[in-house]
Amino acid sequence: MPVTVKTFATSGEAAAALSSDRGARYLGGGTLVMRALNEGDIAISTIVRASDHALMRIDAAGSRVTIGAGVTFAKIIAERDLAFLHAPARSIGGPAVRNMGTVGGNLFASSPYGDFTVALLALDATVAVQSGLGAREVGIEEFLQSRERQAGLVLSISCQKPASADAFRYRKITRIKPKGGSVITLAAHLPTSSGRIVGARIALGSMAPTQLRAKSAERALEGRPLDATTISAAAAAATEGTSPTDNALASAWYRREIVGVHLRRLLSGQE
Amino acid sequence: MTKHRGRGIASINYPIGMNLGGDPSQALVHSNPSGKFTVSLSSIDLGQGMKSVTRQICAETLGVPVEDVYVDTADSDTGPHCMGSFASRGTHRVGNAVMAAAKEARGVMMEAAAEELEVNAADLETDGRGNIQVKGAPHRSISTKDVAIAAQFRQGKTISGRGIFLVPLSDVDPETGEMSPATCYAHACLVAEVEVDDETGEVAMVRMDSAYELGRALNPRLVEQQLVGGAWMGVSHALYETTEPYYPDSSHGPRDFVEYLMPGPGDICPHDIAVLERPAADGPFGAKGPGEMCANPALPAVANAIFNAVGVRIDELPITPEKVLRAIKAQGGARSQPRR
Amino acid sequence: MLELRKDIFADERDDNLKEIGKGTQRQDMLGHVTGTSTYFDDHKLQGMLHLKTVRSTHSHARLRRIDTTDAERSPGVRRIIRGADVPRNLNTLLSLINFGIDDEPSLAVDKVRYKGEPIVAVVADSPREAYEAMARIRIDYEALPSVFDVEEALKPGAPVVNETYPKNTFTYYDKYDHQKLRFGDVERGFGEADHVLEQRYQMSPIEHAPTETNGSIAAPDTNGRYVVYTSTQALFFSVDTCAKILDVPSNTFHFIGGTVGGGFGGKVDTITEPLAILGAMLTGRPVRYMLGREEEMQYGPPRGAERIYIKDGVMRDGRVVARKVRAYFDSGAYTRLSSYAAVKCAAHLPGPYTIPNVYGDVYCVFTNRTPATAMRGFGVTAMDFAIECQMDKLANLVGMDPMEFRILNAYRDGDMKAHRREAKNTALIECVQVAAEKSKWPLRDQFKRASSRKDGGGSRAVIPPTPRDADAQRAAALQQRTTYDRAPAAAVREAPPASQPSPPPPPRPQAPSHGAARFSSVFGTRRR
Amino acid sequence: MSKSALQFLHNGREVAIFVDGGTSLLVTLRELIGDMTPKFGCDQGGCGACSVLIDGELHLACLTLAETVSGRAVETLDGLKDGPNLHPLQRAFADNFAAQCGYCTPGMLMAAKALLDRNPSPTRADVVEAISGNICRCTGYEPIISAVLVAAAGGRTRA
Repeated sequence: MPVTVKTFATSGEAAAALSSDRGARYLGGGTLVMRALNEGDIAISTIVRASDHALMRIDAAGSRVTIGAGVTFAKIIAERDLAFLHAPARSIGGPAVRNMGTVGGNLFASSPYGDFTVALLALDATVAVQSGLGAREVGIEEFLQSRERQAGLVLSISCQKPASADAFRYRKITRIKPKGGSVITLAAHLPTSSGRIVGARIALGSMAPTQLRAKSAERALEGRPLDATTISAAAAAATEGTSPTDNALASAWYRREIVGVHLRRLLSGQE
Repeated sequence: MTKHRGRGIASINYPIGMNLGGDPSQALVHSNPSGKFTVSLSSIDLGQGMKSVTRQICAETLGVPVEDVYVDTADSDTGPHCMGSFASRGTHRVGNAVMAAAKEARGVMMEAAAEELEVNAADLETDGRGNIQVKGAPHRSISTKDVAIAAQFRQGKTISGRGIFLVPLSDVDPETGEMSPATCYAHACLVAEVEVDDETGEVAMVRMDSAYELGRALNPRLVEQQLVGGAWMGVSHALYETTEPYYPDSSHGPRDFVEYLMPGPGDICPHDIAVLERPAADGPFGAKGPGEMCANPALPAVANAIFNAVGVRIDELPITPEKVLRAIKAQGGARSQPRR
Repeated sequence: MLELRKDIFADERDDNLKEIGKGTQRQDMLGHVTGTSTYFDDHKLQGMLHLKTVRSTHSHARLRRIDTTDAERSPGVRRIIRGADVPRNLNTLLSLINFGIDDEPSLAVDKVRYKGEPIVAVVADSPREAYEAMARIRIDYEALPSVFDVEEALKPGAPVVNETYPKNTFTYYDKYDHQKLRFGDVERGFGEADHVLEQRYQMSPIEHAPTETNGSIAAPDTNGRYVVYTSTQALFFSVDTCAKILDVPSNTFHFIGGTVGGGFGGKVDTITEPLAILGAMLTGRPVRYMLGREEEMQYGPPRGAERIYIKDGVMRDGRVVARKVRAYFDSGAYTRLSSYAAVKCAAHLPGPYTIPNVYGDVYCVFTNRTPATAMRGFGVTAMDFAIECQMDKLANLVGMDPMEFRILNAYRDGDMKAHRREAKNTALIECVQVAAEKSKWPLRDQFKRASSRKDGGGSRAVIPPTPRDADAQRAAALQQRTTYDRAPAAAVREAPPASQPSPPPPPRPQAPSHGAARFSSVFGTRRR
Repeated sequence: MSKSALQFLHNGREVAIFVDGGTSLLVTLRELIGDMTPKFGCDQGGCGACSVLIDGELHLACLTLAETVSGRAVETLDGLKDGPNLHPLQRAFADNFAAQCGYCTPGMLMAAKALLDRNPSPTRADVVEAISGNICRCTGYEPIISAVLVAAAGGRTRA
């Protein structure tokens, strides 16, 4: 049977349509759903879209930014107030994929994709989800742990802007340049107070089935100045709690071997 | 220091064609009434330039401008038999067949011109610009167009030619492997320079210098396409490509262009190429085939450069960062070899 | 940057040419940059149907039951094709040159031998409807043990991949399980050598990855024939293969192709045309069968993996005096072209060098993976990798510059090659010299002065006495690795292999015969 | 059958068609409109052979749901020429021998156009980034990068 396309004016209606139809998938930029359809995923029988402008909105004027789920990576790169997110946005796909792929969709992209989400995880973002019961905010960590079971529609993500350009760092390690799948992806948010790190967040991609925080490394940084000793300690702790797997891009062994090296390089500002 | 540079070389030869089954190709050439020529082939252009190189061979042999020749490929009703586009046989086998067909067509064209000019065909030559003239008396000339009209409408001649090039079957001696697998060989030597990161095992290409001997570069721009793209593929084979990353374990096979690794436009390096031409006795204008062999030297040259940079030998392809890193660790660190 | 070195070998060329040697624009360039070059998939035919195949989920299994009844009723389905519908459901590509035995079905019937092997084809109005029908096909598999490693596959008791070749290796000349090359006495060479080095090299399968995947469109023509638009690299190979599989005369088909979106060897195997045509025959409609990218990557034939052992004897002065090679081509589950690659590989030994004693055994081995095929550098690429890495190690071992080491050992005009043909028109030395020049790699004068046209032939033109296998020591499979680059000179000589009783000599045939290669197809007798 | 009506600008010309639900823009262009310039390379968004411009932005036709281009302007290679005259990018690709099999060329040209429309004087790095979503298996990319730089420089130099 051909696929049915349903377009709604509001995200509420779209969320309701999604929860009432097991064969329904929400179409964001198309990079996930259209590929699945092209490759013969017949479980998808309905495509749900929403023309709700709220999904496309960027609110970045203040210290807390909110980005609609339908905002593309190209739009993020074009937004000066989102400079801290330019590196992660630029690391996604080639230019065409960045014109299509959305922040919301990236939350659902499984390994070796989903790099932007690594940045959001380090930024302690919250995810606004619309379900039949109404809209609610979920911490991104919690969201990722339950994303396969998520009912409803992601409306937006929001996070605090880093205090300085230096406080947020991102790096995606790829075999292919400039566009490649993630071998590992690293993001670090290092707020400082009187020269010491307070509230360190290190997030990793491709080091577990879903993006995760390197909490041991965070602890090694917490309350310390970002000096060589601290960086070494964080790098040494980078693998703790991770469970990388083999895939076509690299093995679990390799990922474990290099995550500390790259975390050290990221934290010390080395190429 | 974490990054180390090294250089490595490899030199190779490569057989042109493969005639263990007999290796024929055919071509037909004919003129239309305006003196423009069509080459009919069943040979395939998969990007290597079959249409273009046979076009030049035909034009040169006929003695007409290349613009007067059009090559039609790969129609089983109109194109005569060809084994196919593989084994570096295009330029050599198909080129020879086209040359033979063009020679026959040229013979008829010169006879027809001789009749029009009332001279002996042996006294005529082509000027390469679409005219046939009496040797030593270029004012006595006739255009190929007028010859074609005359042949068609007055003389009742068909300006056409058939060509086949067959390298006959070579039997193989089962006990010794004695055989004649090919009639000529192309040659190459490539120097690769790499930079190896000893903490991650990553290998970056720095530059390549190479020399390829190809019999004759029938079209240097087409040769350049093959050699540049071929060396890229060689590097890709050396460092990236596999459908089974954990071979012989068959798991985790790539399914798309993110998982199947090939160097991107940001991974390429300068490549300086020299082409040598030692004509093959049986090649069309001496030409051999550059298409396949151009990839081969890059693989070992890269592997040897990695050894030169960090002192480890990776004997399993592709040479992934993982393999390099494991070897460096097993060795107790990078050991740069004498700088070359 | 490309530089033409017209100064070298100038005396052997007549450069007085008008069109040859010019960088004339490609005939197809205007079509390419305007997007008007017509590839097979650019033919839009009225009422075209789409063919997709259900592929095995097992690498080795018996097919207990294939139930398509539910799928036949699926909306949009025009035809379900099974193995029994294929007129001659067994073929081997090189049967066209009488090489090998038919061993591969178009659609598996009783057994599958690799993951991804096609079992059922679905022809439907749209790809979506084909996918929906495919989901309704039930296949009961009885999993069988698989073998993935070439050397494991050759061991007694290994699972039999392909019953046509019960020893999991292609049969050469109706009697040998490998292709041989014998030239001189390698064991004596090793005995005289200052150093002996044995190494193992491994390459894994590689995908051609043309930007256009394999495919074809077949349509009934007005006169009872079928027009076939195809991505093939070898038009008449495809015509004849289809004629054989579909059991009709070859002039039933009008194949049109010739403008192909990259091939590199991956479009020789005629993997889509027979089913596309059969679909058109059975439905009376145009049928398109184009591989998806994942299918192309995993189930389209790759460049096969190779495992290579090289054992070399080298003198302190840098002369390589003996080279023994054992190579295994991983053919996957069926023969395709690997049998041929092995012969080409044997002829390539010992690389572009004059070595007085050469011994080669090249095996074409069956494993439970996607059948391999030709690729750019067919039969040679992996061997060159192995040989040239080995040459680098040998140069290091004797303390020679690797460029000079290659010039010293390079073959020259007049030398006898190991496949017993005189080397002519050689140019390896000049390539090394020019590459050295370009890369500013210093060479000593004597090596700068060397020439392919000097110092060959003479004693180098002789075919050395070559012991018959039965008389020679049957060398045990020595697979140990030796350390090399760091080893003190002369410390790497291996212990001679333990002597074993020789097997009786195989009978020598009257004439070489691998069912033997007479090109017949297109073309007269197909089989002797 | 649940077909829906769709209108959009195809290389400046208005088209109105009916599409099945779930149909991609690539299938729409090739099979319904007959514009064969965008190529099927992977249907996964990984090769760029189907690259087109939608309202001036580079998109992958294979991952674009046809309905989403309703009322928008779609440009393909078929619309790049100005009458019989080649676009400077097409000329530069030809002059630089930046195509071999030609299958990636339509997508490469559209990716290059998307770049030059926004950034007429790109650096080499800009060009590399701009074509990074497009796979070429023949050329090794160098001739393509050169061609784009030459086109940007007004076709004056051969890199």
